Amino acid sequence: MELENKKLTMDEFLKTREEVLKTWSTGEQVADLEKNIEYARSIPKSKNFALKLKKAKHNQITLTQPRAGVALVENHIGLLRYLSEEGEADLLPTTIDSYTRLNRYENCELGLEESRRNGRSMLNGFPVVNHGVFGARKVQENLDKPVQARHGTPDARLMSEIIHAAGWTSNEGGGISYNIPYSKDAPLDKTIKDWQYCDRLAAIYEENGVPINREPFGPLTGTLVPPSMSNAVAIIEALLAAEQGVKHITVGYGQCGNQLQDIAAIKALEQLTEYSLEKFGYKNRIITTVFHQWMGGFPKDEAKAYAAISNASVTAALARVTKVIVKTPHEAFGIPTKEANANGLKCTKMVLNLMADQKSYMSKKLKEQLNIIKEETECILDAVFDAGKGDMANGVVEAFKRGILDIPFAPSKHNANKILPARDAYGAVRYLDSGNVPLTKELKSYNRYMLEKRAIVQKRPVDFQMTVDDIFAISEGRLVGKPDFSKR
Amino acid sequence: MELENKKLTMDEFLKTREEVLKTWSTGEQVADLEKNIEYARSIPKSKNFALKLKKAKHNQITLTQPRAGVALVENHIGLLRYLSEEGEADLLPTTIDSYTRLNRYENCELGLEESRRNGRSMLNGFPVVNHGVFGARKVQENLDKPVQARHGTPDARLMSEIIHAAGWTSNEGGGISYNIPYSKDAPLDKTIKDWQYCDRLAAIYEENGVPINREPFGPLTGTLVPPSMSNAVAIIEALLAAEQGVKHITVGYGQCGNQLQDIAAIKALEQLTEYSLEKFGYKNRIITTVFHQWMGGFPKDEAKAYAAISNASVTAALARVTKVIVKTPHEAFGIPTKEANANGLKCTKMVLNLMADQKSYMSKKLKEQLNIIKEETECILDAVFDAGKGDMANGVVEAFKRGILDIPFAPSKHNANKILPARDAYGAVRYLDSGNVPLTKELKSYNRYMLEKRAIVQKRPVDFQMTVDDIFAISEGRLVGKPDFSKR
Amino acid sequence: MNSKTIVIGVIGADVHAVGNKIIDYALTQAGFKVVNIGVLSTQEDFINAAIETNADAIFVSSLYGHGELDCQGLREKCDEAGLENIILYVGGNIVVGKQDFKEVEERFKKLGFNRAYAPGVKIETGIEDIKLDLNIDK
Amino acid sequence: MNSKTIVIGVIGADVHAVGNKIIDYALTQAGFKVVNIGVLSTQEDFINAAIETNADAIFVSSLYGHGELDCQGLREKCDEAGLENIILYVGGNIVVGKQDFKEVEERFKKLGFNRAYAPGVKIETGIEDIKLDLNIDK
Ligand code: B12
Ligand code: B12
Repeated sequence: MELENKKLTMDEFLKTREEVLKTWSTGEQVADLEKNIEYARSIPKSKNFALKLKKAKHNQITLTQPRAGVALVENHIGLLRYLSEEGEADLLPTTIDSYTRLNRYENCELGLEESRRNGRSMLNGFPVVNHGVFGARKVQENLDKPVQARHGTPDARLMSEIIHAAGWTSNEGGGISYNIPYSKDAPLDKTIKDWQYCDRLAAIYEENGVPINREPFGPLTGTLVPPSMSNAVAIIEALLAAEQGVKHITVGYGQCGNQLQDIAAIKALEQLTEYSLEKFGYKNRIITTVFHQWMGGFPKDEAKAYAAISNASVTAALARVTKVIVKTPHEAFGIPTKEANANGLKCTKMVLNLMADQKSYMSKKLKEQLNIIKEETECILDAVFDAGKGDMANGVVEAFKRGILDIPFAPSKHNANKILPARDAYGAVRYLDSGNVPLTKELKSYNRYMLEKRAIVQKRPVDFQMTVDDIFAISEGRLVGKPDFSKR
Repeated sequence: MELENKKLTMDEFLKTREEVLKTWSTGEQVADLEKNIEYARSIPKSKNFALKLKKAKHNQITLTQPRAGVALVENHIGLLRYLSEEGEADLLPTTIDSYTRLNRYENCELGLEESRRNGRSMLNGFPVVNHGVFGARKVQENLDKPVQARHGTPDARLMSEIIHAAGWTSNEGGGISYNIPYSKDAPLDKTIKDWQYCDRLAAIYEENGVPINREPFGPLTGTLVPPSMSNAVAIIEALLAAEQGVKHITVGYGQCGNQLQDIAAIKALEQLTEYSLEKFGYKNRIITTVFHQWMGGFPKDEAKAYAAISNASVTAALARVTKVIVKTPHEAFGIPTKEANANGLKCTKMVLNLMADQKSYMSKKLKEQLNIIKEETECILDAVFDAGKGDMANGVVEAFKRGILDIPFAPSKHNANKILPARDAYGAVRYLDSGNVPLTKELKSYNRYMLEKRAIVQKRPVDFQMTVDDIFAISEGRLVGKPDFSKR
Repeated sequence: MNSKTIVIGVIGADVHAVGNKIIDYALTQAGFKVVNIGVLSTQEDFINAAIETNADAIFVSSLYGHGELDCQGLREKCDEAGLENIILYVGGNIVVGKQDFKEVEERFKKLGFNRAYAPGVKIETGIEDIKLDLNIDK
Repeated sequence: MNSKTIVIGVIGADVHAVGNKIIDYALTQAGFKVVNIGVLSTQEDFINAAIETNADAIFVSSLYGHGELDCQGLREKCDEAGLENIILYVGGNIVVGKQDFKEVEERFKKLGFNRAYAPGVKIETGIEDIKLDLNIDK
């Protein structure tokens, strides 16, 4: 497949489009792109995701957003209304079900039938492609806050067509972040190309007066991803989106757990994204940030889950991110009830309000962590760019082959799986083994040094067992894994 | 009444003691001081409050402690067991009922009868004096963690005799902190003298091999008390206790809500306490710290209450206090169920664990706040000392008369009620009106300046309405009051 | 000024002073004559203050959990003291623990209170009610 | 090495890979021969792997909520494929939402699973059980 980091021409785009719309029956409903845009333009500005984020950034406010999606349109609207009103959510999601994510629309059809028969959702999300643009429009029409699609779809082209045509003004995902953590064998060049399409589509709306927000999925596998690795991916996806003409980009980061490292990571992410966009000549982009509350295994006890939720919210507030994706006290068990979901939101909002007029102040330690993350990220970004011989898109494909980009615990066979992460004595995530990630010698020894310190404190060797223990740490009620956590 | 900050002689002590033990029938059970101490010495070290705090300080660990107390011995033991096991509390309390606090033991007798009849507690705490030393011993004997008496008793002499004789190795309170916020007209010279007795008693145990911890009640009215004012009181009570020979002192502070100010306040408190004890020649004291989670009006929604609890716990962890007094999700309503109480504990413990290996780092802003609080506190301390012509005890009495010490919203008629506190734009508590508190001109203008900044942001005058709005702020889900909070 | 007098205070062995000060401030702002007997007040303190000042209403606060015990018999004592028509309100955290407020309200109405308020109710609600009950126009 | 073979994998459209990697590591550590078919595996993938490697047990993981749908008929297909005596375990977050686990367990036992595990159960529990079920001494 021929891949290039270059804005798709209208011809290319339209040619692909024809194919895309044929992949499911609801495609033809959105055949008229101009009409779609016209409809989207008719949605009041107050429901525009991009504009709401921009305003929040300007006012230094942190917004809340839940995850939520059920099979049937009416129930989905009811759920989102509840989260908006009772949960005081600022931004609304539509979590898409797992079949749709794999373009298995026939399975959805069955799931929908079963859901109708049983009167409750038999799907783990909202099958937006099956509902088509009219179902999707009903959703945004019946809600007074902006709606975003949140999914994990390697090929989200048809979905993107439908959601934007329905006036949903934000789309989560990217060619890397919705492939490597979400797929076993989707080829990277294909997912990057497919997401170029989604980006270009968003940009076409933007160019025609409908601001659209795009959000690379920051946390990836949500499990001990070193900040520089997830930041590198987020920045690359921002660059790829910018090339297609996307203006509103929200770069994301999943809480690692050490407050200082998390704040440093968010600052680093914001600064390096802006710097890189400038550097590559993408002007006037509106960069906002999203912080994901702890994305790994959650504690089962609800009081402890609230602790994890609030602790993350304090970090979000201190780091002054633009929005927070909220977990719920049911996280360890399963898809939350609407009440549990609202409780997570209210808890988060309360912390954000309590901390609204506060922020973190620069200290020597913060500066140090900020620099480490930036240096590591730049090592990675430069190597990716080089690997692509100056083309970021090809660079990504090559970088995954060589293990320059390497995401811990990813299911994808295109992932090298060579790096090993572990926490240092303070809970910050470090490279235990940096595999083929091209860190400088200094950075490698820094990572090693920090882990040796933990080894001494915990009287244990620096090895994979550290990683294993760390995976269970938070659900066991600690941040740094103890030698016996995986055995309990 | 003749008052002096001087260690009571054994004669004085014993003379008073005779009177004290006569004030209720259970007094005679503890007549033999030596036997009492002998019994206390027999309690395993692992149940010693003072030693557990000392160890925690050494290991830089933060301990949790709930509030809890019910009328009947068996039920009380059951409750504390539950909080110890299910709630993972590190230190146990016994909250004493309000009648006992006012030495109205006859009322307790009725309350006990009613409680027995109804099978549930009709008192808001454990009437330890009525239960006498044998009841109190049962409590500590049946629990494997140290127990402390927590009350609010202007004259706690008989209570102190009973609890220490029962092997309870910590006593909260002080001549100021258990008078001004807890009483309408108890004379200050009397409560100071009565607490000299309690301190001397603790020291006698200490001198005879039973370490006893004493804890001045830091938060006072729990409502917008400027950190320098509560710190001044805590330090004075530490000095008064030290003079009587007390070795283990836990100085306390109630969360104000601005994280930076709170961390600065705790650091200032710890540093100034140690400095002052040194200065006045009290050597080898073990100073630990206690942080009270938000002591003012709480949010009613439980998810939001969890937010307030966790947010406070993050501050506690970052400030590395020795222990945290824990609130519950029922706080706004009433005395919590044991489940709600355990939930508050678990939530707190989880946050402390997540933050266990982390701390706050010095920044320019933190240094600034630390200095402001220290300077203000020293202004107050010096003036109190001068007012007493070099005697701290007399200084306190005189200082309250003149309004040098002045506690917002205190019920006591001995309190000048001249100062007005309010939050600045960042939520830090400042002196809106410093009344007769002898701050330097610079400090006064700093306080004023910070409030003017808020006035500009909120487009309102600097006046009492700010204070009123701030009182409702947290229960309304904000830190800094908005112009309409008191009206909702 | 609307020339109506209200006695306020916190009943029993209760020292919670913050709400009391806020109520004082708010009722005064609203034009009432406020007689504040403060915390740690007995039933007799309330009644004496009401007689002395010829008050139209008594606002009892109870926060600390003994409210139900402390309030028993207040209406009867008022009647005996010749305050047959005085309006009695109670508010704060008037019972122990988190209870269904409908039932709590019933219990306090049986004790002779005209109105009872749930935890954390804004004093403004009380002000609206008392204006109604005393026929004061807005 | 105890010479027993276990097929592990994540069933259906489910990509949760972390637990799968941990299970691989832990079973290997415990001396089993592990055949890991990874995430996004169909019932057929499990069965084929079990036949090819002459496996003693299959550990199905399902995290994403569609577990109940994805597991229907697996036992029957095993029987048809001649794997009549193979041991079937299932674990993860095997149903949608927070449900009473006793009932959930019942449902999966009816589907023919020998054992079913509640959310977040440690793999060590599964290892103890399989040693029991396969008569492996500790
Ligand atoms: C990390 C995570 C993700 C990552 C996964 C990255 C990756 N590729 O691995 C990402 C972000 C990509 C993700 C995506 C989604 N997720 Co997810 N995710 C989680 C989370 C937070 C942790 C999972 C984890 O790694 N745990 C740590 C490992 C070590 O534990 P484990 O997987 O539970 O496995 C252990 C035990 O369960 C046991 N075990 C497991 N299987 C078996 C089998 C046997 C036989 C035995 C004996 C034991 C056993 O042993 C394992 C090792 O100790 C959980 C919630 C939680 N648990 O806190 C949700 C959760 C599993 N996800 C959920 C959902 C819904 C999704 C999404 C559909 C939607 C979404 N929210 O975006 C997508 C699904 C994508 C897909 N097609 O599968 C739900 C499932 C709902 C339900 N069952 O009702 C959960 C429970 C969250 C929730 N409460 O809503 N997720
Ligand atoms: C601050 C506080 C304290 C401070 C009080 C300082 C002082 N002297 O004022 C201190 C630390 C000293 C304290 C001590 C105690 N407290 Co306390 N305290 C609180 C707290 C956190 C806030 C109270 C407050 O100031 N609220 C803000 C003000 C503005 O609101 P308010 O008082 O509720 O009043 C408003 C409304 O209720 C209403 N209102 C009030 N009265 C009336 C009357 C009428 C007619 C109307 C219309 C309206 C009305 O209008 C007011 C103004 O808006 C509450 C819990 C909470 N609410 O979050 C517990 C609480 C009241 N305390 C409680 C208890 C048990 C105690 C102690 C016994 C034990 C202890 N925990 O140490 C001691 C009691 C001492 C004593 N003898 O009274 C319990 C009461 C339990 C119950 N009812 O079941 C509470 C509810 C906490 C809890 N959940 O356990 N406390």
